[in-house]
Order: sequence, then structure tokens, then C-alpha cells
Amino acid sequence: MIDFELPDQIKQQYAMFRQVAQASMRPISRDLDENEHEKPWDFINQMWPVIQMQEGHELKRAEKKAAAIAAAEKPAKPRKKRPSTATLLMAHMIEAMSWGDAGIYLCIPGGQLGGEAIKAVGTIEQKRRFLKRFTEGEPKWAAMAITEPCCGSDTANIQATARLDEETNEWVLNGEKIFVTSGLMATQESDGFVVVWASVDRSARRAGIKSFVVEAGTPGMKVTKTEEKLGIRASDTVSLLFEECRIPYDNILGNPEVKKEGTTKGFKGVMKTFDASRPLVAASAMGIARATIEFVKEMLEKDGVEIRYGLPRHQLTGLERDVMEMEAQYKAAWLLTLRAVSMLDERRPNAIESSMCKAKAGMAVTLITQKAVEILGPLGYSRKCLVEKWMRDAKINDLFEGTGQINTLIVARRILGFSRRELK
Amino acid sequence: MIDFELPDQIKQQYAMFRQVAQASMRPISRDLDENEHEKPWDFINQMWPVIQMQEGHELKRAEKKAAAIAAAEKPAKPRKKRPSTATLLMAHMIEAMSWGDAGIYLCIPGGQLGGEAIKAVGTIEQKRRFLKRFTEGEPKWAAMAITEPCCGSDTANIQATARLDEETNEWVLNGEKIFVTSGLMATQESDGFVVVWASVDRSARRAGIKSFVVEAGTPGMKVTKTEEKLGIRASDTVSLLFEECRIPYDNILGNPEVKKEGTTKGFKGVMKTFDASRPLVAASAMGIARATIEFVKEMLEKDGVEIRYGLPRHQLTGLERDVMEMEAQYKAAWLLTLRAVSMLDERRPNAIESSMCKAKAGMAVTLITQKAVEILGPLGYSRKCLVEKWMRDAKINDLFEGTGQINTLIVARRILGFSRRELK
Amino acid sequence: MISFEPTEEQQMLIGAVRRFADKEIRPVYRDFEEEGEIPHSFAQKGWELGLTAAGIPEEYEGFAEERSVVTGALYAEELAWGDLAIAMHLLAPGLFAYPVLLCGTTEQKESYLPHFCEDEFKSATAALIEPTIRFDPAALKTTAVLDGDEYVLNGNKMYVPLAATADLILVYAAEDGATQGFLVKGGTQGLEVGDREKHMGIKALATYELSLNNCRIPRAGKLGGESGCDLGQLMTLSRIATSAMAVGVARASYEYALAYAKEREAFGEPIASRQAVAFMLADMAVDIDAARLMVWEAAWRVDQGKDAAKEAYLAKMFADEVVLRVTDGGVQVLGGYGYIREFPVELWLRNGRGFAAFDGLAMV
Amino acid sequence: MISFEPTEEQQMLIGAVRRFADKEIRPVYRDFEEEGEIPHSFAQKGWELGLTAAGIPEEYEGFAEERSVVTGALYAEELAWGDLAIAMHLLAPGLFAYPVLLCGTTEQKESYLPHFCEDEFKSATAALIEPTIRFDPAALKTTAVLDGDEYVLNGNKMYVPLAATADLILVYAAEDGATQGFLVKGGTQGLEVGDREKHMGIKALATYELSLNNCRIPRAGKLGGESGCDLGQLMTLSRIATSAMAVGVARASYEYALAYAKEREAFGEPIASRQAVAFMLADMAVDIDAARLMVWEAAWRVDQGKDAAKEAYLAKMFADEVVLRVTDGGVQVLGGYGYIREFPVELWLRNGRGFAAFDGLAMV
Repeated sequence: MIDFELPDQIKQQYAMFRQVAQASMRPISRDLDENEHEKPWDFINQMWPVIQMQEGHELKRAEKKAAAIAAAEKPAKPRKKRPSTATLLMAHMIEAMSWGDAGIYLCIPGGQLGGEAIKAVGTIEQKRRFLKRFTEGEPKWAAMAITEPCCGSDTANIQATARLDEETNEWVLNGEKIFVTSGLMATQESDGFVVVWASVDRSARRAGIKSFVVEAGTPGMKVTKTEEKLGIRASDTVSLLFEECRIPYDNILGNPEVKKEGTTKGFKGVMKTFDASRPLVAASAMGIARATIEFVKEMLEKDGVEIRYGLPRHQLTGLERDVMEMEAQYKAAWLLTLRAVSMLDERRPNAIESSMCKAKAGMAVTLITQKAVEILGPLGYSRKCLVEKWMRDAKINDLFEGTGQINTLIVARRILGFSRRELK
Repeated sequence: MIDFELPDQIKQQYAMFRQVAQASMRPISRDLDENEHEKPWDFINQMWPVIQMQEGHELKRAEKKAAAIAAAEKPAKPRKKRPSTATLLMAHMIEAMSWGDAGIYLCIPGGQLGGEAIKAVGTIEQKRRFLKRFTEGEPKWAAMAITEPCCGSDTANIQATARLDEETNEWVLNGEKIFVTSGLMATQESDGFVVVWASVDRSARRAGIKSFVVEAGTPGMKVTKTEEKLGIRASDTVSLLFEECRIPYDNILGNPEVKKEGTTKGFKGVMKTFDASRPLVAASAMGIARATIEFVKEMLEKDGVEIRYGLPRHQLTGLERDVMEMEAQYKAAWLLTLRAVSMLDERRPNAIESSMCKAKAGMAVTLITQKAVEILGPLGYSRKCLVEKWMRDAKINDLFEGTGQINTLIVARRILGFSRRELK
Repeated sequence: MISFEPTEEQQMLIGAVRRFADKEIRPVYRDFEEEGEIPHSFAQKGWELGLTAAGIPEEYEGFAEERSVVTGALYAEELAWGDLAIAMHLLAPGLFAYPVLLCGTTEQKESYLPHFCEDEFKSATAALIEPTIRFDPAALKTTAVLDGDEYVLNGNKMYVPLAATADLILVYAAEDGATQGFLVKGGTQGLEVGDREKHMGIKALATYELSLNNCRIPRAGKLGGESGCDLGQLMTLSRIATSAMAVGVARASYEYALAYAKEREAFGEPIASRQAVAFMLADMAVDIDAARLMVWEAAWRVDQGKDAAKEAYLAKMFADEVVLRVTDGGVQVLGGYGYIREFPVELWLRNGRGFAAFDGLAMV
Repeated sequence: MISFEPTEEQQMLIGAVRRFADKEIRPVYRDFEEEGEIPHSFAQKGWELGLTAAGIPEEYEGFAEERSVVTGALYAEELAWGDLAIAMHLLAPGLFAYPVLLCGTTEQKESYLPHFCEDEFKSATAALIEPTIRFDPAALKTTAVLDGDEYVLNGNKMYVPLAATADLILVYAAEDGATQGFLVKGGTQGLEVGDREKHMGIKALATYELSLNNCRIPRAGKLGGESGCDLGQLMTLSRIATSAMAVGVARASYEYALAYAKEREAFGEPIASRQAVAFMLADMAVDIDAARLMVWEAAWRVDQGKDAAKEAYLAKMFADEVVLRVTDGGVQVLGGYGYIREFPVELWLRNGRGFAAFDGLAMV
């Protein structure tokens, strides 16, 4: 049945997340924007136990499942037919945190994208080895290193290499990665790790691309640059250089075998993680969008401006139309996001819906935040309010995990049933 | 000096055109829309003497120039340095006529695009032979046949052929043309002619394409279809079929020689006529746009709505913003059009400016007329007002002489300095 | 629990309506459009889908176990995908029936609703719009004045679908400045059906001017009796219905343009292989899906008994824009062919532009 | 006679300003932005272009044979192409000088204008904007009350460029509800320069809060004397100046993105070979040209003595949109690189967004 009711449990947790966002993120938001390379340590330490619990819980489940398989049983089927709500909860968590501060949200320790990759394709040994750290000790981070200077969206053209040294049974990584979110925290400031995409056989193109786990402090890996950015300044974005960086053979994720040229199944598997992560990026965008709309409406209300829904369009003021347009765009993007998220929970393929919501959310939050600065005028442009910051933070959503253009391209290919060759 | 003052002479003529439009076009506008295949004969007969005078004047000038050349003199240099204002006048004439009715404007007899082609590259003999008819007798039309069913914008791929029969020294045309504006009037309802693009050597691609004059009533040419259209219904748009259609050798325009593959200079020459005609299409769009804006403002004024320029944006009503947006779009497109037109008069290359104004004008008039229907609501949608008709008429401007997309593509190639191969 | 899947029952209904749209409407709609008429026999065929009765509870002889606006939105999209004029014709009886169902007194419900559950097409309609720019349903110029035991109606209406054949017309008029509905029988003295109207689009739908000259109806004919009706709630339902139809029209144009762009070649490859065209299609797809979800959410809120005024309003605002952009894009994708009436996209553009031009012409 | 060619004289001036923008501004603007300061020596170098004096007639020691707003629009675009903050800094003295020139009494002109024609940078400015959302220059909260032979000014201002160093400040205040200008010397008692402000963009430009607490100035300090000033005319000039600067900022971003898109390769060819990118660039080019022509027309009307209020207003409305769309597009073309401060496009987006957020911060 078509239904827009959030489960009560998520409602409650969402309310809690919002409280955290209000109490622990908003008050430090401006400060961390002005002091680009500082970290919100209080907030990190506050969140760490929560993350530890979550990660511990997930690891236990993975162990149980592995044990069942080892005992030659099938993994216990979920008892209820009810689909999972894990992604739905995650999306709401991210939305609430980004409502607080999208940059600080990205500082939350834990596995993040790097961890997701291991959870998705890692063996139980790998899960133990890499994920246990998130259940104990000091806060730790993981990161994902994909993009290279040569090629933004052209991931098939990755030039970093992983050579197998058969003598030592080690992979030797060489190459440069850019735009690694939390790369500093993952590789230098904590005992984390980074998942690196590299090619074991460049002649095989897409099929040769594998991912590897590189632990913090591994010799041969270094942070060469920390970017200064337009927004989300609390989060670090770094360049990583790999020079004869040696890692154990078992740090490769998934099948090490290179399928022959033309079959890109392995690569497609990797791309699938984007189908899962794009709606979450969209959810982050929506958090910023909602923060902005709420603030604008509050300011206008204080100034005596009422937004009158239901009037004939010709009776609306320009400001009313602006606010309604912001709300409609917000609603459109959020519902598309919920749809992509719920398909993930239902384990239905959502490649098209995932790119749709990402493209729409990036566009919507850009429009909403830019319009907000205009509406609030001189105050909107001033660093006294957070609106100008939200406009800067928001823009990342139209750029990372595929620009709006790339996501539109993916949607286009899917609705047309066209290959990359047919629609470049 | 940067100057926006229209010469007095054009101002006067423009005022006259507007009067004609008001008195002779507006009253029959709705009728000719409702009765699609009828022609505005009173209007045609009213305009015919004006056209005869103009065409006679131009032919005389051509004769003079030819005589001077024949006498081995150089053609007399224009005595004054002042650039011509012929195109500027033409653009204002078209704007005023289209303000009256864009469909009826297209019914005006005379050489139109077909005549322009002959004026641009025809020999003096050809001019005499083909253009004299526009100075005498009954109203006559000329048309231009380029597009084919196979290939809309892909003019290089034209499949119609012209074969030289060396025995009879005749060209033999075969092929089908669609979207021929005034094709019915030019080939069937008057002693006019049509200029047909056909290939003398399909292997030579662009270089093989030549244009040929086919007189009305030539055996082997027939009108196979008269389109029923969204708008500009007073103007006929037909399909022409050429089956072993024989025309004299001398009916070829320009050099009959096929330059070798790769040199497309001849073709480029042909494409240049578009640089001249696009700003005039833009001018027609602007006439519709102005009609629409004037009508909307008048209706709003009657209804007590004032448009207050100069207020802070947050104080404007939604309707005020709508009207101002319409006006700004109009102004933007019109100034771009004037620029392209004035470059033509100054004989400066205007390929980029010409496509710019066409793309912008098509987009602007679409936006303006569609918005007008919305603003006027139920009345705007009713066939009691002309606004809904203007919206339908307007759309042609975003489609013919290159869709908005094609014109944008041309602008893109020009600003990037990219060939067709580099930017498909 | 959040879900985007219609129930099985709804899927069956959509399936049936979609088949009707595809097999029955699509073969004839262009002829109806050019002829400006929908034959009674066709309307009867559509009536047999039972869409109006599907929204009327069993106690009034309908077959709604539980009335659902979501269901209404679902079939409105499908019908409009087939053709907007036909959809509006088939749904016109709902313009009378649903306000009675929602706001009517028990007597009104009992006396009118069973008619809509009979086998024969019940020609009924409503008269809301008035001939003015800047029309406002909450500030009507048509007036209703109580005179003894009768209401006296005066004023001019336009865009009244099926007025010439309607047995029942719900006339909206201002009573003491507030908009109220009045149940008027066709042929009542003082109710004059004027000229058949001519529009840019939906030419197959017969709409009329209507004038009320001291048209008297019994006091009991006021919708909802003494307490009257809730215009806001009715507008919400109207907005949901029209937005759903806007989505249907947009989808029609999008699907046609998509297929065309894959098939039509230029420069040696399908025109869809050009990003300019492909991106236009992708944007259409995203906007259509978003608009549909907004309509669903508003409809779902109504079904849940939640206030849906804002959601329906924003959904309509968004859908009005989407249907225009998409149908305009459909014409652009077809280029010159988009301009000739042999191809359907020009019709969808004309119909698409109607949505923002007026409101209140459908109800689910 | 319609023409789009600047005069030879104008072309020489543009050439000089363009060279200054390219050779002097571009090498340093990003440093100034990050440091939040424009050194006095740099302002002095810019001053030597003589732009302010170029608009002041010879009788007041300037070198304008014929003052031309078109010329002003031309150089404002070039300066802003170099950098918006620097452009606003260099043009700030005009915020004082030009209103005096246009509306001042003979005494005011004679006593103030020659200062702006001297060799040293003359730090002067105007205080118009007030700390409120929905700011309206025609309804100021700052008041001016005549008390004997003095005006008493009270109120709060923000976005006052160079306030801390300005010798002369034109303070706009409401006298009996109408906006008037008041010529205030820096350091006058009751005039308090507040905090240096922090904005999203134009960080190199020093702007300040300003408060007026019973700030008294002689009665003769009212701009234009008894008859006051024409706020509409001043806003028209301001709109022309800011729109011209918007065009300059947009052009900067467009040119950068164009060059980047031709050079940067992805999937084996320049990204500009993709229609999605190429069309974005083409639209930018069209919009920038259109905006410029609209600015020119408004400026030309002023020079011709025609009313230009509507033209300037529409030009600004259009340019505000264009500069946002273009600078946002610039970031999109660069993708991830667009987000990092090593590349200039993010700065242009921040600056670009400022135009619609406020008005009245420049004058030509």
C-alpha cells in the first residue's frame, strides 16, 4: 500500500538525532567553518560510543551469519517478511545530522564508505580484521579513495596500480588519489584505513579495477595535500600518494581474478555501492535544504510575512512564490530520496531511482540555499547567519558522488536502455 | 558609439507597418487560424504593390551593378561611409507584421527565402529571369526546399539528387522535401518558384550539395501533402515530391563544380544564408512576444493591476515578477537580435550572434507566450483571446531554421572553436 | 511504513484503466479532438469502468469499501495519459457526486448518489469558474441570496463541462461572501446554457458558458444544508485530481518523445545519443516521478484524515510546471514534426498548458 | 543610429582597465581575498587609472568632457572581471562623488568634487543598507531630523565600504519619510564605525557596520540642499553599475570554464565535447551578451537624458539571475575542482550570489 508514514521507532530516533544536531552541532557550526582545519573533538567523542555500539552490533551479526554458513547451514532467513528499515533509518540519521551541519556530519568516526565496502564484499576474516577497531578504543575513521587527478568521473580510466609481489605475497600500490573525504583522519590521525581503487591489469580496463584496504600508517602512503574548500570545511579532503606501498595479499576486497576484457561484472558490482550511497548523499542534501527553509520561514515570520497556501497563484506575493517553490523542490527531492531508500531496504535494484534522487537533490538544495541568500538579502550574505554557509556546504552535493550532470547521464542511459557507448 | 536610436526613417516606416498590422492583420487573425487552409487574399493584394516596388528597386540596382561590371568598371562604391540599414528596416518590418499575425506575415508574396538565395549568388541573367515576376502581374511567391524526411537538421545528409542529362543539358531532380513554407503558393497557386537543395554527387557529402530553381508547374514536381499545424495556420507548409523533374541547366545557383571531399566551402556559403535569415526569424518571434506582453499588460491594467518597477524584489507581487520576467526576456532577445541585424548591415560576420539571437528569441517567445496563457487564466486558454494562438504561433520559432537546440549547438561550436566532429 | 507500491486491488484497477486508455482511448482521441466531440456511446463505455461509483460507498449503492483518494489519483493519471479531454468528460460526474458525498446532508447523499452508481452514464457537472482574469474561487461574483424558502442565483460561469446535457449541476456561488455549492437540476428556469466554448486544447470536451438569471432553487438545495460546504477541502481534492492528470499528460508526451528519440536518426545515430536530447528526457523522467510522488503523498494524507491542503497545493504548483516543461520538451524533441498535428505532441502541449490556467475542473 | 561599437576613446579606456585587471588585479586578488584586505598601495595604483575623475567635469577639476554612464558601465565590467572586491573598493569613492555631482548644490560640488580629482586615493563612501531582511532604500529606518541649523542623524547601517578610513560618508536617512542624503565627515561625533563585517564573498572589501547616535551635521550638509536628491535616479545609476559588474563576474567565470572545458579530458576527449557541458557554456555566452546589452541600453538612455529607471531595473533583475546561473555553472563545469579554493570559480560563485542579495553598493 502506498504509505508515507514513518515507523514510530524511526520517528523517535529521528527526534533524538535532531536534538543532538541542535545541541551539539549548530553551536559549533560557524566556528568550524571559520577555522578550516580544526576538528569537532567534543562532538566526535560524543558520537563515538554510539558508533561503537552500532558497529559492534553489525559485526556480531556478521559473525553469526558466518558461523551459520560454516556449520553448512543456510543463513537464517529473516523471520518476518517485513523489509528491513536500516537504510531508512540511516537516511533519516544523515538528514538530521546534516540539518545540524553537513561538514561536521562528515566528521563522525566509523567505517563510512570504506567500511561499507568491506561490509558489502569482505570475507568474515576481513570484517574482523578491519572493522573490529570501530568497536573499541579511540575514535577511528575509514575512507574511500577512488578519484584521480587525470579522471574525475571516468573511473574506468583509473591509473593507480596494484602489482602482486609474488615473493612476499604482497600487493604493491602506486598512484595518486584526490578528493579523499576524511582521508586525513583515516590514514594519519587515527588507526583507521582507506579503501583504494587500483588496477591489477590496466589493459583489462574496468575488469582490472579492484579495491584494497590500506591501513593507517602503512609506509609508502602519504597525505600530500589537504584541500581548502568552498564549504563543508570541518571535513577534511585530501590527496593521497602511494609509492611502492606494500600491503598484505589478503587486503584485496572481492575476487582478485581479472575477468576477461568486456565482462565488467566486477566493476559493476563496485559501481553498485554508488546505488546505495547516492540516496544517502541526497539525504544529506535534504538536511541542509530543510535547515534553510525552516530558517527562512522563521525569519520571515518574525518579520510579519505570512505564507498563504491555497490562494490562486495570481494573488501570491513574489516572496510567497519563492518560499513555495523552495518547499516544492524540497518535497520533490525528498520523496524521490525516500523512494530510492525504501527500494534499498526492499533489496530491489534502484540504479535509476538512486541517480534520480541524487540529481534532483543536488539541484534542489543548490536552488533552495541560493534563493535563501537572496531572500534574506544583506543578512543572508553575511556570515552572521548560517544561510550563506549552507549555500556553500550545499554545493558539494551537486558535485561529489557524481555531479548532477553525471547522475542525469546515468538516468538518461537507464531510461533509454543505452550503453555507455550509445550515450557518451 | 554605442547607440540604441532607431533612424527616423525606420521609425516612420515601422509606425506605418504597425498600422497595417493593426488594421489589416489583427481583424482576420482568428478567422484564418480557425480556417486552416484559407488565404488572406485582401491582405495579399494590399501588400503586393509594396512588394512589387521593393523588388523592382532591388532588381534595378542589380542591373546597374551588372552594367558597371560589364563596362569593366568597379561597382560604384557606396558614397557615404554610413552602413546600410536595409536589414534593420527588414527586421522592423517583420517584427511589426508578426506583431499583427505571424502566420499571415508568412503569406506576404515575393521572393522571401527563395528570392534571397538568388539575390545572394545568382547571376544577373538569373536575377532577371526569376525575380522580374515579382515586379509585375498577379501576386507570386517563392519558397525554399531543404529539409527531407530522413534528416531534419542533418542538411549534409540530403538525399535528393540532381543528375545532369548531358544530352538535353538539363538537370533531373529526384527526391522528397518536407516543411516547405509557402510551397503551395510558390509551386501551385502562382507563377512562382522554389529553390531546391539537392546533391549532384552524394559521395562528396556537403560539397555535392547545390541549389536549383524549379519553376511553378514544372512537370515532375508535385505537392504531396499540406500539413495541418499547431499554429501559423495561415501559412502553408507542404511536402514536395520530385520525380524525374527536369529543369534547364542554367537553373543551378552558384558554381556547379563539386569541390573535392573535405572542402565544404560551397556548402558553407549556403549555410551563410542562415546567418542572414536567423535574425529575421528572431525578429518575427519578437513581434509575437511584444504583442503578447502588450496585451497582458493592457488586460492587467484594465483589471487594476499596476506593475511597479523599481521596488525591492521582496516587495513585488508574483504577477509583477511574471510580467517583469517576460519583459526582461523580451528585451534580452530583442537586443541580441538588433546586434545580429546591425552586424549584417555592417557586413561583419555574424554566425555566432545570429545563432545566439535565434536561440534566445525562440526560447523567450515560448516562455513569454506560455506564461501569458497562465496569467490570463481561463480567458488566456480560451480562443476568445489571441493569446493562446500566439502561444501556438510562437512555438514555430523554436523549431524552424534550426531548433533552439541546433542554434545552441552552433553557438557552442563557435565559442569553443570546435568542428562538427569535435562537438557533435 | 513507507512504501511506494499500490495495493493489489489498486494494481488491478490501474491495469484495467490503462488497458482502456491504451486500447479504447488512444485509437480515437485525435479524431474526437479534431471533431470536437466525444460520442455518448464512448462515454458510456468509459462509464462502465465504474470509476465514479468506485468512490461512492456501498450504502449509497456504490462499491467503495473504503473510499480512497490515492486510488482516484492513480486512475486519473492513467485516463489522462490516454487523453485529457476524455478523462475530464468521464470524470465530470464526479464534480457533482463527490462534493455531495463529502459535504452533502444525508438527504442529499441519499437522493443523488445512487444515480451515479447506475449503469447509464450520468451527465452531471459543476460550475465554478467565472469569466475574468484573476479568478478566485473564494471570491465569486456569482451570488446566492436566500429569499423565503428559495435561493436565488445570479451570475456568469464559464468552463462548465457537459452543461448542455447535464441533469445535475453543482453551482458555486457566494452567499454572504462565502463560497457555497448549490445543487441545480438541468433545465431549471433562469439557468441558461450559453455558447459551446472554444479552447486552445481539450477540444473534445464540451464546455459551456452558463448564466444564472434569478435562478431559483429550493433552500434544501444548498450543499451541506445550513452548515454549507468546505471549499478548502473540495479544492484540495480538485488539486489532487488535476495534478494526477497533469502527470498523466506529461507521461504521455515523455513516453512518446523517448521512443521517438531512440528511433529517429540524425547524423548517423539516434538523436537520443546526443546529450542535449538525452538530458532533456532524463529531466522529464525525474520531474514526472517527483510530481507523481507529491500527488500520492497529498492523496494519502486525505485518506489518512490528515490535513492535505498544503501538500495538494504544492503538488499542483509543481505538476503545473512539470507538465508544461515536459510537453514543451516533447515538441522540441520531435523538432519540425512536433509542430504538425499528425503527431500527438502538439496536442499534449496545448492540453498541458491548461493546467496552470485553471483549477477546479476535476475531482476524485 | 543603432550601433554596438564603443567609441575609440572608450576602447582605449577599456583597454587600459582590462590590462590593469589582467596584469595587476588577477595576480593578487586571491591573496587579498584570503587575507581580507586590499593594501592602500594597491588602491592607489588603481586610483591612478583616474576612473572616478573620468566622470567628473573639467570645471570641478575632473577630466570628463562629457560625462558618460556608458563609459562607466564599460569599465565597471572590466574591473569586476578582474575582481569584484577590488572593483568595489576602487569605485567606492564614487558612492560619494557621483551623488554630489548629480544632486549636489553648487557649493557642495565645488567643495567636494575637486578632492576626487587629486592624485591620492580619496577614501569616501556611502551608507545606505540597514540591518534588516526586506531592506527598502525608500523606507529607511535611519532618520534625519532638522534641529535648528543642524540635522540630527540616528540609526544603524551595514555594508558601508571603507567606512573605517573614509574622510567622507554619504549617509542616507529618512527625513519626514523620504530618503535623503547627508554629507558626513569621517570622525564626526555620534558617527560610530562598528565591526568589520564578514560576508560569504568579497572578503577583501572592508565593509563596516555604522551607527549614528545623535550625529549632528550642519544643515548645508543635506545633499542637494533644500530640494534634496532624487533617490530613483541614484538607484538607476547604482543598478547600472552593479549590473555591469555582474556581467564582469559572470564573464570571468565563463571564460575560465570555457578554457577548462576545452583542456580537461575525460573519457578520451575534452569535456567540452559533451553537449551537456557545451550547451551550458553556450547558454552562459548568450546570457552574458544579453545582460551586457541590457546594461548598455540603460546606460545609453541615461546619457541621452531619457528615463532609464525601468531599463536599469530590468537589466539588474536579469543580470542578477545571469551572474548566479553562470557562476554556478562555472563550478559545475569544473566538477570537484570547482569546490576547492585553489581554483577561482568558487570565489566567483560566492561573489556572484551577492548581486541579488543587495543593491546600491556601487555607482558610475
